[in-house]
Amino acid sequence: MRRMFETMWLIRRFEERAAEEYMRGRIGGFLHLAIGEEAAVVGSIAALRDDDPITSTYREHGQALARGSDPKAVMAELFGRSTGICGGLGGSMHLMDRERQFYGGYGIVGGSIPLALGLGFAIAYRGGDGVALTMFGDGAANQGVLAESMNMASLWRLPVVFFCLNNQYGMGTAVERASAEEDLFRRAEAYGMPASKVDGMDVMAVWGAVGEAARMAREERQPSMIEARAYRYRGHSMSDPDTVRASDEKERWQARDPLVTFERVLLGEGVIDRDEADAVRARVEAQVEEAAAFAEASPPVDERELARHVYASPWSDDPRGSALMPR
Amino acid sequence: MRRMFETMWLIRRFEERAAEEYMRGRIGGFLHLAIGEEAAVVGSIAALRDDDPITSTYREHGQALARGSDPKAVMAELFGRSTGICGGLGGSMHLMDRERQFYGGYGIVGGSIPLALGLGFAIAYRGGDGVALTMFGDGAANQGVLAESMNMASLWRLPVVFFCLNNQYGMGTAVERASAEEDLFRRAEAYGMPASKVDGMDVMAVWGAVGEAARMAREERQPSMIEARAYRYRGHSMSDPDTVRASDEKERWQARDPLVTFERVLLGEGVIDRDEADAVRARVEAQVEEAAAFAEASPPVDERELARHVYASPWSDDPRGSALMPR
Amino acid sequence: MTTAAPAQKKAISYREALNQAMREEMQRDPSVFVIGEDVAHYEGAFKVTRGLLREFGDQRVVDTPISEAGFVGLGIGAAMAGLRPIIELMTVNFSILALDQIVNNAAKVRYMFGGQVACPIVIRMPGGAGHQLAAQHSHSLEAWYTHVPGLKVVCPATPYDAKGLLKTAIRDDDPVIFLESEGLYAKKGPVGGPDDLVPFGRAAVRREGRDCTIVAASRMVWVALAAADLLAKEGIECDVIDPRTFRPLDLETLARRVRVTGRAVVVDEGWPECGIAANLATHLYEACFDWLDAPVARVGCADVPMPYARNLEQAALPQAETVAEAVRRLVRRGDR
Amino acid sequence: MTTAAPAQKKAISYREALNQAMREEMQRDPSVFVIGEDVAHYEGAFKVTRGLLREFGDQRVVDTPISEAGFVGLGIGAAMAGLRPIIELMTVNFSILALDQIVNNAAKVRYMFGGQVACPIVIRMPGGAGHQLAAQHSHSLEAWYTHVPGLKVVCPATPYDAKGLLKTAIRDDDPVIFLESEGLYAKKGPVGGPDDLVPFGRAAVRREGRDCTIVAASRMVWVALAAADLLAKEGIECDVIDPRTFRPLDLETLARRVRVTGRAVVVDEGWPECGIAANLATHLYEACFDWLDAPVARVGCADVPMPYARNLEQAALPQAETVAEAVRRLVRRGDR
Ligand SMILES: Cc1ncc(C[n+]2csc(CCOP(=O)(O)OP(=O)(O)O)c2C)c(N)n1
Ligand SMILES: Cc1ncc(C[n+]2csc(CCOP(=O)(O)OP(=O)(O)O)c2C)c(N)n1
Ligand SMILES: [Mg+2]
Ligand SMILES: [Mg+2]
Repeated sequence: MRRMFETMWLIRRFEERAAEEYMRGRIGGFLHLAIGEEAAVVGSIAALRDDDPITSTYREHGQALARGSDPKAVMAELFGRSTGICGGLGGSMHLMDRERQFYGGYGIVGGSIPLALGLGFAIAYRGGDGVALTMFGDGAANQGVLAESMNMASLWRLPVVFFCLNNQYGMGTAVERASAEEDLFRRAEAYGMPASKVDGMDVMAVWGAVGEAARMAREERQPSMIEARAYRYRGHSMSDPDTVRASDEKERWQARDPLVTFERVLLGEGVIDRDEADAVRARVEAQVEEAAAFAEASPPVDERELARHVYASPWSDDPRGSALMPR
Repeated sequence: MRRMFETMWLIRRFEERAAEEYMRGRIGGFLHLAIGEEAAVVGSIAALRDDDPITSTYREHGQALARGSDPKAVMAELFGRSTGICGGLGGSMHLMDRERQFYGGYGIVGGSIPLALGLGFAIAYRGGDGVALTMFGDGAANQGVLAESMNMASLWRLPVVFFCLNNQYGMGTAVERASAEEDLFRRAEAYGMPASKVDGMDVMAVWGAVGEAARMAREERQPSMIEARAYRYRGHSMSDPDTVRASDEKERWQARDPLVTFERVLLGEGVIDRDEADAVRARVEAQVEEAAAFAEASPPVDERELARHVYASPWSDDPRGSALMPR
Repeated sequence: MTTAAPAQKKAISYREALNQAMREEMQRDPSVFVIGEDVAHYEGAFKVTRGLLREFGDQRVVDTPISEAGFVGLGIGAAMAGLRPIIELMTVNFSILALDQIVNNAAKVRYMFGGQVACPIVIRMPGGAGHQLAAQHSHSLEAWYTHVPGLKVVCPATPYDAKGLLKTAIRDDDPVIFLESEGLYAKKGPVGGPDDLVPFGRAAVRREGRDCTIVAASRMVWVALAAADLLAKEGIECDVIDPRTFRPLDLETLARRVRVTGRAVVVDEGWPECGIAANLATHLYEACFDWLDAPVARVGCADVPMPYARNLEQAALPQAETVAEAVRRLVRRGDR
Repeated sequence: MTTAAPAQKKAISYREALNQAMREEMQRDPSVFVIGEDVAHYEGAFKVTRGLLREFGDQRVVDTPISEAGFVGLGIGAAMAGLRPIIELMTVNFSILALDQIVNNAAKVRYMFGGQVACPIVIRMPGGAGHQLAAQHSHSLEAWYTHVPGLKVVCPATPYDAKGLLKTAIRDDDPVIFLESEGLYAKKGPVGGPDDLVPFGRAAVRREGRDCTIVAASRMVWVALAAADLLAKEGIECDVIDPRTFRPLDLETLARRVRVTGRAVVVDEGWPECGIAANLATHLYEACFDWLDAPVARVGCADVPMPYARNLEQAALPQAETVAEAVRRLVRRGDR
C-alpha cells in the first residue's frame, strides 16, 4: 500500500511538472495528463504481476511509472531526447517499456485494445499463466473494435482484462452524450463476459476488482471487463481550454481526491504516519526534479537516425529511408 | 397472407432458376441464394410500409422481389444486361430499387448497417414517420460497426430496426464458433435497446415481431433489434461445396420448410385451397420463366457507358474515366 | 494571387473562412448539416465549427460518439436519402477507420447501382504534420484518396480557397474528400463573399517565373513560395502552381507553365512511394516529355513514419531550403 | 524464367505452392500460426489452407469471427509478443476494415517505440478483378500499401515465387503485405524445395527482348507475356520484367533493361491515379531520363469502380491486346 501511495504521488507530481515543461516549450505535440486518475492507474497495475503485459492509450505516463519505468527516461521521451524511453521517436503518446512488459501507449482511440487480445493469445498459445490488461477510456468504448475484441476474448477464453478508465468525458463529450447505456461494463455481458463497476477514485477498490479479474483470467482463462469511474482534473490535453465541464462538477470530484483519500486511510489504519507521508512527497519531489534535469541535460536525437528503426530487417541505409534496393 | 405466400414462392423459384442460369454460365460473379430464408425475408418486409427504406446484404434477390421489384429487371441484372435493375453495373450482390426505397444490397459484411442508420437519421431530420430496416447476418453481427450503429441509434432514438437474419452460419463457420453469446439479440441490450428472437422459418411470427418493432420505431422513435433464426438450404454461394454442414442438420431444417408450413397453415385456416395454392405456383412459374426469357433477350451493356455513372457531376467524358480536366 | 476573385477587404483566418462557408451554406440550404466528434458543444477540436450549434441547433450540428465507421456510414446513408452532410473527422488519421465506408460505399453507390442515387457528402478533415504529433497523428493521405475513382479530392491552401472550395464541395452532388491543413488554420487572408465559389479542377498560379515551375498544394504552397523568395534573391525566378484539387486535376495549367520553364519541382508533404508527387510528375512527363530538360524533381516527406523529436520531424518534412536546393540543382543541370 | 532456382520436377498450382510454404514453415517453426475467416474447418475461401487444421490443430489454425480489425490487431499483438502470425484476409477488399491496425500499428510499432519491438506478421490476401465480382470485390490495393513505410509489399506471379516469397515473408521480422491474385490460384508451375527462398527486392526477368521493356507483376505478368508473344509474331521483341516486390523495389534491374530498350510500358491492374504504374514510371524516368525515347506508357485499370457486366469488366482491365498496342505505339513513335 505504501508503494501504491508513493506511486500515486509520483504520477501526480510528474504530470504537474510535465505541464510546466510543456508551457516552457520543452515538450511538444499533445500532452494528456492523468491528474485525478492516479487511483485507477495505480490500483489496476498494482493488482497485476510484473510480467503481465499491458497496453494503454496516449494518456499513459502514469501507466509507465506504475510499471516501474525510470521517470528520467519517461521525461526525456517527452522532451524528445535520445535518452528517452523510445529514443525520442514516440513522445508523450507513445511510451513503451518492453522490458517491463508495458506494450505501449497508442494514439488511435481504441486501436490498442485488440493488441492486448494478441498478447493474451500469445500467453495462451505458449501455455503461460500471464494476463494481458488493456486500458481504454469511456470514449474508446464506442469504437467497434472493442466489441470485436470482447467477443473473441470470450469466445476463445483468452486471459485478458478489459479495463475501462471511465473519466466521464471523451474530450468535450460527456459519457451520457456518447453512450446510450452509461454503464459501459454492461457491454461485456453481451459477450457472456463477467463485468463490474468500481470507484476509480478508490485505489484499494480498483486493486481488489482488478485483482479478482486477473485471478479469473489467470486461473480460469475467463476474460472480464472492469469499469472504473474516475475524473480528470485537467482539460483533455494541454491545448484544451476545458470550458465545457461545469466548475462545480470539477470541485465535487476534486473533493474526493484519490491521494488525499488514500492518505487518510493509511494514516487511519496506521500504515504510515505524517512524517512518512511527507517523506514520500519529498522523495517523489526529488525524483521528478532529477527526471526533468536529466531530460534537460540529455542530447537531442541524432538526425542520421531518422530512418534507423523503420524496419527490423532493412534493405537500405538511405538516411531518409527508401523503398529502393541499393545498387 | 396470400400475397406473402405468393412472394415466398416467387423467391423460391426465382432462386432455383438463378442457380440454373448460373450453371449455364448466364450469371457471373458470386451468387448467394436465400432458399430456406423466404419466411424471414418476406415476413419482415411485409411488416413494413412500402415507403420504409431498407438496406440489405449480397443475399438480397428476395428482398428486392418482396419489395415489389420487377423480376425481369432483377434477373436481367444477374445476367449483366442493360435492362437490369442497375443497368448491369451491380450484379447479384448489388441490387437496388430506389423508387421502392430498397436502398440496396452490399458486398462488405456489415457495411450496409450504418447506411440504414443514416436513412433513419434522414427520416428523423425531416420529421417523417418512416422506419429504416437493415438486414444482416449472424456473421455480420461480429463486425464492430454493428455495435457502433446500435449505440447511436439508441442514443439518438432513431427509427431503425436491426433485423438479424441468423441462418446459423457465416460461410462455413457456425454461429456458436463465431459468437461468444449465441443469442445475438442480447447485444442490443448493451445499448439499452429492446430486442427479441423469433422463429425465422415462421413467416407470420416474423411479420408480427417486425411489425411491433416497426411500430415502436414509428410511434416512439424506439429502435430495436430482431433476431430471426432460419437456415439456408444451399451452400454459402454457388461456389461453396457446402461440405462443412452435417446432412442430418440440413434435413432437420428442411423438414420445417417455411413454404410447406405456411401452406399448411393457410389451408388449415381456409385462407386458400389447394387449387389456389397450385394457381400461385403456376403464376410464379410463369413470372420466373418470363424473367429469364426477358434477361436472355436483353441487349448487353454499352461499353461506351463504362464511365457514365462514376460521378453525378462529372468533369470528363473520357470513356475510360479520367481524373484530368479536359482541355 | 493571379486567379483571386473579387475578395472581401477584411483578412480572416483559414479556420474562420471554413466556418463562414459552412454557416452560409447551412443558411442557404436546410438539408445541410454538420456531424462529427465534438463539433457541437466543444465547437470542434480545432474550433472550425465555432458558433454553429448556437445558430443551427443540435438537429443540424451533431456531436457523435467516437465511432468513425459508424457515423461516416450514417452520413452516407443520409446523403443517399437526399440530405447534405458535412462530416468532420477530427483528423485525417482517423479517417482510416472509416475508409471502408468511404471507398466501398460513398465512392461506389452511385456507380454500382447504375446511377440511381447520388452521394452528396463532404468529409472535412485536417491532415499533415509539423506539430510533433508523431507517427500515428501525422498522416497526409491525399494519395490514397486521389487513387479512388468516385471521390473528389480538395486541398485548399488559402482562406479564400478554403471558403470557396468548401462551398463548392457542399453544393457538389458527389462525395468530396476535403483535406484541410492543421498548419494553416491560423493563416489569414482575404475571402470571397457568399456567392464566390471556387470551382474544382482549376489550378491557381500563385507566382510566375521563367526558370522553374514548382507545383505544390495546401501547406506546401507556402513552403514553395518561401523557396521562390529565397531563389529570387539569387536571380532564379520560379512559378508556384497550386492544383487546389487533385481529383479533378487541372493538368493543363501545370503543363502549360512547365512547357515554358522546361523544369519542374513537385512538393508534397506525403510519402514518396505511390504518392502525389509521383503522380503529378508522371502526368507532367506525359504532357511535357519533349519540353523537359531534366527529370521532374520530387521534394516530399522522408520514407519513414513521422518521428516525435522536433529536429527529426523537421528533417523529415519538406522545407523551403530543400525545395530551393532542388530548384538550384535543376537550373544548374540545365546550364551544363 | 531466367532467375528460376533449382526447381521441383512436379508442377503444382499457385494455391498448392502457398499451402506448401505455410506447411513447411509451420513444421519448421512452432511460433508460426495461421488465423483468419474460415481458414480451419472450411480450409479457406479459396482452399489455400487445405489440410492445415488436420496437421497442426486448432491452436495453430484458427477460424475467426468476421471481425477484420479485431483479429488483425490480435495478430499484431501476438507478433509483438514474439509469435509469427500468418493472417489470411479472405480478400484484399476486406483489408480496408483492418487498415488502421495495419498502418497505425503493424507499420509503426517498431519505429515509434524506438526499435523495442518487431512485428513479424504476414498478411496474406487475394486481390484483383476478372471474375465479375463488381465494385466492392475487385480492388487492387498494391499502391495503398506500397505508399506506407514500415510495410513490405509482395506480389508473386508464379507458383515458384508464391512459395519462395511466402517462406521469406514468414521468416522476415517485419510486417509483410502478401498480395495474391485470385486469378492465379489454379496456375501451375514448378516450385522450389523447403530451402529455396526467394529474396525480397529482386526482380525476375521473365523474358528478354531488344525493342521494349514491359514491367508487370502478379497476374499482369501473364498478360504481359501474352502481349509479348503477339508482338514477337510481328517482329517486335519485348522484355517482361516482374519486380515481384514493390517494397523493397529492385529498380536497378528494371532500369538496366530500359536503358537497353529505350522504351517502357508499365502494366498494372489497379487504378491510374497515384497508382503502381505512375510510381514505377516515375522511378524509371528518374533513373533512365536520358535513355528514354518516349514517355513511359501506362496500361492500367480504367478510372472507374469495377462494373459487374462481363464485357464492361473486360474493357476496364488491361488485356494482352491493349498492352501490345501500347508497345506498338511506342515502337512506331521511336521510328519517326
Ligand atoms: C480513432 C480516433 N478518433 C478520434 C481521436 C481524437 N481523440 C483523441 S482522445 C479523444 C477522446 C477519447 O476519450 P476517452 O476514450 O474517454 O479517453 P480519455 O481521453 O478520456 O482518457 C479523441 C476523440 C483519436 N485519437 N482517435
Ligand atoms: C468485411 C467482409 N469480410 C469477409 C467477407 C467475405 N464473406 C462474404 S459473406 C461472408 C459470411 C457472412 O455471413 P453472414 O453475415 O451470416 O451472412 P450469410 O452469408 O449467412 O447470409 C463472408 C465471410 C465480406 N464479404 N466482407
Ligand atoms: Mg474519457
Ligand atoms: Mg449467416
